[in-house]
Amino acid sequence: MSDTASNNGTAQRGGSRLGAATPWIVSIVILAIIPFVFTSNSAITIMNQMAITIVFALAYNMLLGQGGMLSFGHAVYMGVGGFMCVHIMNYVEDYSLPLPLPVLPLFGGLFGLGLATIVGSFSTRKAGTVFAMISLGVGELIAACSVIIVAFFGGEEGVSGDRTYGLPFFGIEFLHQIEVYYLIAFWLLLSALLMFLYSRTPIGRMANAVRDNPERAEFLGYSARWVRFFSFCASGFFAGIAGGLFAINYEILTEENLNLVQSGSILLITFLGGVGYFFGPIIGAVVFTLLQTVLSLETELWQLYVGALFVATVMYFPGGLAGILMMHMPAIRMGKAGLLVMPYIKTVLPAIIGTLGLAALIETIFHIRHAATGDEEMTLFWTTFNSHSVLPWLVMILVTVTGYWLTRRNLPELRRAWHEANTIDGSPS
Amino acid sequence: MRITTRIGVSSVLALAISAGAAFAENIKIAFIDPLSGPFASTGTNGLNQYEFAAQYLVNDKGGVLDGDMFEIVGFDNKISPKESLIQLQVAIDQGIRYIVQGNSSGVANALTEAIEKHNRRNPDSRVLFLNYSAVDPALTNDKCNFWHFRFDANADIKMDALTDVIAQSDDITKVYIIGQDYSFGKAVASAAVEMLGEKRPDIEIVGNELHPIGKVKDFTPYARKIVASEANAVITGNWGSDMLGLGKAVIENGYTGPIFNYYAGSDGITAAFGESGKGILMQVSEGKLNPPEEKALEYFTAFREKYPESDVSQPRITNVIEMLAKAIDQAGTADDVVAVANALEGMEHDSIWGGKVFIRPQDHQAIQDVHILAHTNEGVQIDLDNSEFGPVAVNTVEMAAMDSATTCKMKRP
Amino acid sequence: MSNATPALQIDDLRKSFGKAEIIRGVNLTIGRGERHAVIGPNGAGKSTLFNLITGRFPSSGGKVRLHGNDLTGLAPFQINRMGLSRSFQITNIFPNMSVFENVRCSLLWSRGYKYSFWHIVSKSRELTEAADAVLEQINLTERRDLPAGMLSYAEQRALEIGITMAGGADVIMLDEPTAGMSHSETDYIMDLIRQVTENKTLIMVEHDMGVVFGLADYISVLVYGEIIATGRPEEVRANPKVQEAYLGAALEAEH
Amino acid sequence: MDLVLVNLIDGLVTGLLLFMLSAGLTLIFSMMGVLNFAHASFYMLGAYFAYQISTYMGFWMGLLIAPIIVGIAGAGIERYGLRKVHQYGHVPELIFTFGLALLIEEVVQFIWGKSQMPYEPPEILQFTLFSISGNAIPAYKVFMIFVSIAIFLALLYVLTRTRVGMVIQAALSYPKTVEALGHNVPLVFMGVFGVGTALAGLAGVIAGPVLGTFPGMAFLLGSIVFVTIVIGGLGSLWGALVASLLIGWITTFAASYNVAMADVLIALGFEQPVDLSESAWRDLWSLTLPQIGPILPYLLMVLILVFRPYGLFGKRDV
Repeated sequence: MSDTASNNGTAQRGGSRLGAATPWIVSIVILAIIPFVFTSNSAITIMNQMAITIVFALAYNMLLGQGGMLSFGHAVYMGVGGFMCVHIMNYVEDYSLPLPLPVLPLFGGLFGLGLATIVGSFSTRKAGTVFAMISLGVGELIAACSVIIVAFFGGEEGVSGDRTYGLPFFGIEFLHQIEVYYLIAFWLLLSALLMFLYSRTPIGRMANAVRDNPERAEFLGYSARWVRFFSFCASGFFAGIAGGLFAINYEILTEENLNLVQSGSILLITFLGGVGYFFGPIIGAVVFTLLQTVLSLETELWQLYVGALFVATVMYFPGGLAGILMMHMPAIRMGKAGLLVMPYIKTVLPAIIGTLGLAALIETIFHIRHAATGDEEMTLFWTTFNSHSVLPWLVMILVTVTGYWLTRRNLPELRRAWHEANTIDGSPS
Repeated sequence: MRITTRIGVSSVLALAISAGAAFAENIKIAFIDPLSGPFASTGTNGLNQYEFAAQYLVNDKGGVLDGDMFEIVGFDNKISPKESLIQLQVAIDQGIRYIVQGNSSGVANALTEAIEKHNRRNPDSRVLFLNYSAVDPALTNDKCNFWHFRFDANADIKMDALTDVIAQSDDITKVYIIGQDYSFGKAVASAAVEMLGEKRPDIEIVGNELHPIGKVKDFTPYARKIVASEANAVITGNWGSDMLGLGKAVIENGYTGPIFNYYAGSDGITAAFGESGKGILMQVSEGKLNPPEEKALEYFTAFREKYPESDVSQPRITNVIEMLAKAIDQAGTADDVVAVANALEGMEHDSIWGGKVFIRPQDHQAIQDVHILAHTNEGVQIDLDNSEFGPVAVNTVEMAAMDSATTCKMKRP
Repeated sequence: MSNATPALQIDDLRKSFGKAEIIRGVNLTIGRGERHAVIGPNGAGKSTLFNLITGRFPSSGGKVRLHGNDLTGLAPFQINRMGLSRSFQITNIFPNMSVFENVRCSLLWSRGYKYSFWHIVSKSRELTEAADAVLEQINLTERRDLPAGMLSYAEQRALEIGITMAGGADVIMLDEPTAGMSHSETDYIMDLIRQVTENKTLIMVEHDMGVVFGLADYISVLVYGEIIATGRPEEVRANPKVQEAYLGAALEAEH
Repeated sequence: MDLVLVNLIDGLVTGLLLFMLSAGLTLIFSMMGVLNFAHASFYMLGAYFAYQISTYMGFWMGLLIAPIIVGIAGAGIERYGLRKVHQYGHVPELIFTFGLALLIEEVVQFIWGKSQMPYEPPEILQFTLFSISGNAIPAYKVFMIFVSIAIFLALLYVLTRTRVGMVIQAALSYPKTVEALGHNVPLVFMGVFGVGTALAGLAGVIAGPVLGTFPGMAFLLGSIVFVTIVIGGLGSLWGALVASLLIGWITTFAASYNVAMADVLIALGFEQPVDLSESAWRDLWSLTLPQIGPILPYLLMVLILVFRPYGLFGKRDV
């Protein structure tokens, strides 16, 4: 957080309104047409999951990125919001109340807000480790409650409802995933827009100020504690909305929605995407969901790769994926991004190939160790080969070593190009 | 990477191109269970058993219908209900019509509800849920539905069998019940109290408690209480590291009576108990591993040859595969799952592990022999964890709980 | 001292850290519109005095009144809302935010935005114009969109002063505004201070005697936690106690 | 009364084990400001290494060698990983250790598989040392107590009687000053990280045989170690000791006494609903102490942080 300057609040003097609205219009268009590109139900299910994670990650980044508060128990706000929504769903069904499904996430948000208000009242007094540890403790306590207080949380089986028993909303019954997708997409846009606008309000700006320098903020008339409290509540609200969306999509909430694993992964998702930029968590959520659902179909070792990815990201790109993208903005503005294309092809491509080679080696070792006796045949990257023969090994080792060697060799060239692309013409370098 | 890798590529394509081509010659069965994370060992082991059973019991014998083969497709649900629902959707999109799952009643509960809703909302792509291990009684009672079949004996049935055995042994006068604090642990405890009260009112229940699931680091305090209560039998539904931790602590602190359990076998647990658990651990389970039937021993030998590191820890898997094959043959189609389900209802089957399996039509619960299996190294031909230790049947209740009541009100399509 | 209630009145203010008594009963009255400099040797407790007045540290005894209102036990943000603003000896800005935003943040409370989440700051012409005006005043318009942390030292000090006075507080406290600056930079800052504190009460701690005598209407001399003299610059300069304790040495060093 | 004594001994074993982890962590945390989420992973590595070594050379060599390997691994990770991340600030550091914990668990699963390891106490210690009214106290537990106490004394000696210890103690309170005095703080950091992780490794070596050696063992212990040092107060070895014992005894006693919430509520004058299954508060009425035992430390931590943010023995804010 320290090095990724958050300039997103800078008002562009006289900046055209259209310019500011462009990303949103593009988002609307993309969200509207993407189900026609990926039409299968499973793709839509995965996109729903992504959208929910995006809302949650954006809400989490209101704390971490914008408020500088590290929470280890944020899943509980999403979870409690979701649980309440399922209960409401069941009430609506039992008593035939006229509550249309599309407004349900709002209730999730309100309950998330309610819980955040209670917890925030004592946890936001201090920032830093005190806050982090209280969030951990509270998160553990509520997660533990989920198996103890069965009446509300339903034990490990959770609580389930049925989204279709409510009243049809303009004739839509939400029987199919695609209907749910558009509902979730609507809420995703609405909450993302609200969260974006929130970061431009006085309290949103002061959240940044308190993150950077709480003491100075105090001498400007703002109580750091109240600023943190309001950020916390707002974050709880949007996390609750994510919970409501979860309830609609999956129609079930369980202990896993509250536990530490969930809280930890949202931290990783947000960080992977980049906490310094508003859109960072969006990238993080998309990438992580793909890794979790698609890569896990590819290999049992997916968590090994995800772990390695996180460690590598934090070591080399602490600004996250968004940080990597934004690093190129100066060069693009100066119209010199073209200088980087060739060096990138020369370094990144071999690096990717080398990494794939390494992954292939790991997979082959895993295969030899764990596959059935006699099952020496394995398929990787559309190629079937015998894992016990020497040739594939040689090929993989060769690919790995060559890939990394090429990367290493071409790295100085990339550095030079990078330097040149980021130097204003005419100025001494 | 076995099958996972092979199907992986196609699953990505399935995301890009609209799937729905169910014209493959193979009849695919989706195995949705944890293949990564803390419960992965049970999951991978189960996947091995399914793959082997499909190969050995069906494909090697010519397949079903006109030579269609079974293909097991593994889906990693990370033991998360949410992930299970996503993977279910992916499986359905790949044209898979048969779902097998077993680990965690929470996941089973999420799946059975999701499948019920899916089948109601999408009559064109209905699927069957063959639950081989989740034993929460509710799944074949209040929460039952037409699409769900359970091949394991549920917790109540096992307890019924167990209490039958306890009722006959006069040495047992004081029983201590301990379990994990969640639905299954509670179901075991309440069934034990109720059934012991009916069958042996003289037995004193000296302890009945729940501990947080997966959070206890050291079971010694619990063991102390058990020893101090002078119990001469312990009943527990614990599994995984909670089972090992509890069992080791209890034995270490000087307890010598039987520990009646549901899941103290395989996944390293048998090996880790080793000599210390001999004569103490008594598992109540279907599937008589030892002494083995001739067919069973052949099956096991072939299995070990292929998977030297794996166990036949869930014998019922062979029943799932064989009975599904039979049902498909009877129905004459693998695409019409209603017909297959109707064929499964009321089916009687001779298990390779001995005894019969009968699918009760009222609730789709498999009724079968339930055994009390002692952890020992004597007379073990089918061992677990390659430890030379394994379960040997000491008592058998035939067709356990055949006439037990069910609250299931099955709605048929 | 035209008004009846002084801008700031300090009665017998004390502060101890453990056994060490740093401020030992300071009495000081600063009238409205006055420019008051507090000087004294290193370790005399000048910064501590500032921190006590602004609520950064709790005092061990005594009272501080701002426009007649007791400040005891109030938090810095409450004191700030009553119309007192301060700068810091070590630059204390929001380094990751742009220069413009630094200034705008300092305007928010005084313009009544408080904890609002229904205003969009960039939509408020009033805010933008006011912040730009401040930037103009502190000569940082060129640097408007740079992260504050990337400014030069003198620019950061200017920004610090800009943030301090932007909120429109009528009592401004500056802690060594020219510390570590070159001569030309000092002159620039001095002009700036003179300009922005027009019609305001200014209290400052300063080492540079040029600045002190150039700016202050009144001077207090703090030595070992006590004020040994207060008065017009020429009176203080003439005071033998001051000369003995501090000023003489300092003046000598000047030349 | 006898049971109380037994529980005291059991709680002591748990507490001292926790202390070996928290001692290293509190040093690392307070010196470097790193919330090392991977600390318990080193504990797990200790157990696995020792198991592997014990299959070739027996338990005792494992006890000797495994912590050293873990310590070297820890120092290496500090040198080539953490130090690089250090410049970015504390949150990236934390994420780094978070990712590291994930990675270590995966690597362990990759190498040793996902099952429990049959890691056993040495034959020579597999007997009952003495019994208190039927409750056996295994010799191995007493051995664990002695090892832990020896480690505590050794740490105390190093920290208070040696030059290195003085530097470390000073660095705990005034990290900047120590650097200004010309001490090689990065080297001290690396050393402390190495020793801290070696201690965690040692805890794993001796705990593995009794608490089980399996891939989830780190996760099981992970957050409780943080709770311990936060309760004890940062940078305080004594605080870590007291908090560890406190948590050891709290969890042991909470697991041992079936205090039922129903009794408490009745004692407070509430009336038990006739039909519990219909009551919205049924879960509260059926609650017992052992059910909530393991979460009591978290409750304690939240209360302490709200009312005394510097912990029991700490001098500065967490």
